[in-house]
Amino acid sequence: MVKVKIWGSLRNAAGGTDQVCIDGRNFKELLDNLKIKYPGLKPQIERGVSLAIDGKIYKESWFIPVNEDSEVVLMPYMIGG
Amino acid sequence: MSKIHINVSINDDNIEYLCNPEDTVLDILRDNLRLTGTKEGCGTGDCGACSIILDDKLVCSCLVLAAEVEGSKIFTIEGMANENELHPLQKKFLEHAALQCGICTPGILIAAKALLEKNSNPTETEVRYWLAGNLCRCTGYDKIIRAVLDAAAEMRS
Amino acid sequence: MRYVKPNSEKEATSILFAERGISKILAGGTDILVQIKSGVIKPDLILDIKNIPGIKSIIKKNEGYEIGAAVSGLEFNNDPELKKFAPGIAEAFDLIGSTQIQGRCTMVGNLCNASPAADTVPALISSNCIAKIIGPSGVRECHINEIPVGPGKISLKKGEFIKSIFIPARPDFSADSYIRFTPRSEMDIAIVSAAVFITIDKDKICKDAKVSLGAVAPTVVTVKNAEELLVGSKLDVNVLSKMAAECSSSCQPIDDKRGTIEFRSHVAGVLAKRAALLAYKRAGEKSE
Amino acid sequence: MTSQGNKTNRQFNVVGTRPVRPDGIDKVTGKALYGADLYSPNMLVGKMLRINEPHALIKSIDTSKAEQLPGVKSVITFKDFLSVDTNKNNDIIENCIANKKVLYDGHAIAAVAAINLNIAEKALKLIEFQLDKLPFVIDIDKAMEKDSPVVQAGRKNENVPNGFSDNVNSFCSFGHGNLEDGFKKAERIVEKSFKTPSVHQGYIEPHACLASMTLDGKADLWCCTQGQYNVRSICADIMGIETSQLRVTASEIGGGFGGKTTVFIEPIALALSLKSGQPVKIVMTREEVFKATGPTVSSLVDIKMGMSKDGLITAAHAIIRYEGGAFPNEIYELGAQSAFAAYDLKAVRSEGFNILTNRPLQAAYRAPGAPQAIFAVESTVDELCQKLNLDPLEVRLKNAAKKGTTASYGPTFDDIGLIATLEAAQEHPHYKSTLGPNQGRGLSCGFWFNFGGNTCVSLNINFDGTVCIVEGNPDIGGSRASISQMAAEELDIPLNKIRTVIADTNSLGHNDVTDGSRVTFAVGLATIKAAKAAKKEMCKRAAKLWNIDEEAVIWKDGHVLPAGANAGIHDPLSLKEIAAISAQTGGPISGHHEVNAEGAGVSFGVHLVDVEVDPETGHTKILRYTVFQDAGKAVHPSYVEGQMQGGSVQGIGWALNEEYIYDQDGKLLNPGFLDYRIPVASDLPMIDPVILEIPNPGHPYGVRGVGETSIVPPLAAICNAVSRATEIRFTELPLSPPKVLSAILKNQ
Repeated sequence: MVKVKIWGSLRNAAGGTDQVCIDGRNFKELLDNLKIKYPGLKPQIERGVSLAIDGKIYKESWFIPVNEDSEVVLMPYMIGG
Repeated sequence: MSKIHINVSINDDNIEYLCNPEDTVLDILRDNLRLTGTKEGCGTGDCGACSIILDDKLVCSCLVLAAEVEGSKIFTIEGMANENELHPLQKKFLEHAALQCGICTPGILIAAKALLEKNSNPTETEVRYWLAGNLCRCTGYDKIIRAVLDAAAEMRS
Repeated sequence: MRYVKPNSEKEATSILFAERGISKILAGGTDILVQIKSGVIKPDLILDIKNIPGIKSIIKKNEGYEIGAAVSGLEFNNDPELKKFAPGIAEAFDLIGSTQIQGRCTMVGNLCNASPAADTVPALISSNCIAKIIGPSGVRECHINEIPVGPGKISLKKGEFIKSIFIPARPDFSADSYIRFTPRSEMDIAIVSAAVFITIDKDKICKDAKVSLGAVAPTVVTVKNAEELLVGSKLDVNVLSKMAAECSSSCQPIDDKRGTIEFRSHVAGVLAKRAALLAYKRAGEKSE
Repeated sequence: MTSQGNKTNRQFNVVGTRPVRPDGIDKVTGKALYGADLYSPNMLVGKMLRINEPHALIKSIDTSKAEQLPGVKSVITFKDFLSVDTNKNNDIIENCIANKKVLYDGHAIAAVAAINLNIAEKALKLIEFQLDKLPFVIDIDKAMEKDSPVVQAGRKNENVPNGFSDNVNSFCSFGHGNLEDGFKKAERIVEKSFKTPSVHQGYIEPHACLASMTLDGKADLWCCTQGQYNVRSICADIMGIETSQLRVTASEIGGGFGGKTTVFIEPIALALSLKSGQPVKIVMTREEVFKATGPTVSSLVDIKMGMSKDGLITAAHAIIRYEGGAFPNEIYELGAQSAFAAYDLKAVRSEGFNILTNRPLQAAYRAPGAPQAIFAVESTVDELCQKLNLDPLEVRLKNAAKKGTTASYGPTFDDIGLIATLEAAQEHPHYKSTLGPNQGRGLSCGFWFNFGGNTCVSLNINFDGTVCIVEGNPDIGGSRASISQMAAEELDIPLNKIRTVIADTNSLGHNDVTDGSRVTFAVGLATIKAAKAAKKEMCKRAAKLWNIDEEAVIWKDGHVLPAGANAGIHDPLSLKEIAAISAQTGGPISGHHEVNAEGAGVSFGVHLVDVEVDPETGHTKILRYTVFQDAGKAVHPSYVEGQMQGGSVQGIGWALNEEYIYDQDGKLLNPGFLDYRIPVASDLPMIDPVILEIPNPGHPYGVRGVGETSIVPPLAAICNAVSRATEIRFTELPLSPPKVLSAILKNQ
């Protein structure tokens, strides 16, 4: 299980908590399982999200490995100028 | 409506063209003669990208009618370097990285050339005021000003 | 649209008189080409006056200068004697647009565009300049302030055009100045402006003054009360602050994209004060 | 122009030098071809009919008279896109050409292609249409009210709190800790609202494109864009063709700053071309650029921050409301995430709202969303410092985010350069210099995320030992130079042996847009890896030649040489020598690398500015400006400085004069460079850049993106300077003279 930090406005969709525990060994598995376990997060995940894993922001990269002790933060999908 | 026949010298070449009364020199340079080094940034004289030298005066070619210039001498960016060598201003712009996207560069080079022909030893303030009609959005002007001052110094020596 | 370039005054007036549609005079073109491009005007005739004899000349005459309608800002300011003679007009002319615009713009164009914010108009009015108008019935002269009658509107009649502007002789120990306010240091339109002409006596007391404000009303405002305050004074702080207040209260500006009523009124006084001091200083230098 | 910071151990030969850029001569001689510079045989001119109303229902459009005008070859409206089923790019095409409603002043409803511009313009006037004017809204606060006119119904996301109008389209919040407790610990609390206007990227080159599309669904498009692949994806989807059939070539680009990351005219030109069977060129006027392409979001931000007596920020709360025009966008999220990124905070919350209004759809603008939010935060920090009589730089050092800090947006920071940047500012003579009357000094931190993204690079070793690099990101500020430098560094060959070109969409795999400060980082990374792959192949060829194991050949100093047990038995071979025999040893040699680059590494900057305010006119003059920024490793320091200087000056314009001004009818009053006042040369002093080099662990050479951060700090830095010079706290940009004077007069 990996602890995933959820940003504030998604807390309601994640059962009122700002941190959820999810099975998954990489970016994709985490997001897939998040959608299953917390269907309320699905609209946002489909609009686009990034993951910060140990401080680094990943916009896509399904197979980036995640360890049980990794710091994982769900973030909006990001664009630049 | 019949077209107007015009003879001009452009970069020392004798050129003839036919224009409509409403055509500007910029329109003719770009669309008829394909001298596309002269750029259009606004069409209203506010950005300086279309700067040319017309009978020894720096002007915006978007604000000169093509019909007006019969018998004139026009100088554009395409005439700045000779076959073998860049103009010192062109060299200094490259050396100082005085361009990023480069769209304003032809206009600024033409304007700077006009300045140095009038004043071979301008101050930073004089360069800044002279070039105030040439908008650059990339560089913050710093390196442009340095390049012009450096080119002036080199041309004096 | 037709383009014609007559070779004489007579030819020009007769073409203008005969034109049934909208005609526009072209000298520098820095206003009308912009207006054509943006669709503000759709002229049927463009009459280029640059082939008319004398239209590009600067002529010294009766201790003053006659400036042809096609004389550009660059040409005016390249004449050191002229610049010294009328520094206020020179700085007003020089402030129009960029270096590129300077190569083309003319005082007559600035005047006939009739923008309340025109730079040269307050300076020409303060210096009591006179326009020479060519028309179907001959030549006439009129004061600059009679030409613009409102934003974009001038008093010229059908077939008429301005051939030159005369800057008259100046009394001893007199000088002019022009200061405008723009948010940018260049490439901008005056939000408010002030032109002052001052004549002093040997004791540096102001004998005569003319104060004109731009961009604070539909046409240039001449502030008689301010002029009266200056006359008889040495422009001390008290006089200047009273004069500034007079100027501010004489304004009838508008709120628009370039400025507010509050700003224009207040800064009109500030600029009038600064312009008066500058003209006074210049006049003083002549008396030394 | 100094460099400081920790140096990497690596000694570079080419990286860190300042060579002349490879496209330089083309750009100083007028040869370089930009968007409007291409002409094709049989080309038509396309023009769009734009409506001068902020909000109206389109009752009817009749194009028949325009179609009959001799010389007109095609006329289109939104109906010409109806057969295409695009969900993904619906908003983009509806922004290009209105569907049922005109949504902002300048929104197009039809387009024509004709044999010349005059005829095209005449044809536009022959298009007859009927509109029903609708009530409109352009201001954030009004658009949020329950009874506001609704710009687009049904666009509200599921997470938007109740109580707002339908214009409030999305919501987010970030943060951690207990705000209430934090505020209790504060000595002083400042609570203020801040406002910034819509500003435009202001690139000097108007959008331009030349499109050719045939009935069999094949198309070619030339355009000025920050991303030809993105243009291809969007346009292929809108035109209902496969991406392989649409080749997009990026012209030289005359500035973008984020504004050329999307499309405004390209699908229109393609549709006009398809309908007429001829190539169609569209070049926007400057007025069209201002009215119908992306300005950035305007903002209304409430900040509440508490500070202890000794300068510790005890709690911080931001409510961020961004308006980005008539269509949804995500910039508010970036604002909410970046607002407090520079600080190590125990209790922090930022909430963001996006609001729809009758303004043009925003487009990204350099660090999109960050300047507005950080302006509000950095102004508030400055005011707290004033109220508690604390040094603003000391306070920032005390609270600065560092390695281990939990960022306000969630993750924990790794190595970041903020403290080093602040210390560089503190030690700089600028910070110690004295000020005169009516002068003030302002300081602000800035932050940007920086991105990597999808990148392909192909590196070909020619038979003569020269190298061609093919990459897919438009060069907006000298990236061909920095990419060539990194390749020369990796291959140990002279820079002049390399030429880097930018591929069209069909000559190289997908590359993300030139945005997010990603190119030098991500394309550089892929180039280095492509060079490594080529080197590996060259070692393989030598191994064959020498008949030894591949593993026994290494690359050193630009040569392959035998190593280990075989060391010294063969003379090293240079790249040129291996290249010369590549045909004989197995064929041409190349290296390539494809990656979705991650690990870009966040970026911080600190700006110092001195201003003088004329107390009689409210005019602000910039006296001195110094930029401190971490570049990781500056590959071409001149172009790094250029990014720092250029971003600063855009920020100066934003702070002092730039703004979209609307009249009471919702029409834009200043769609031109005369009244939309970007800074001119005479407004400015030299902009002094100080580059710090704190290597980014995510890049082989330590490179960090530098393009965007520099626009973030100027807003607050200048506002703080003006506020200190006048002793009046300003909270609304721009600090135009009428606004500043009005405050001065009220204060007297």
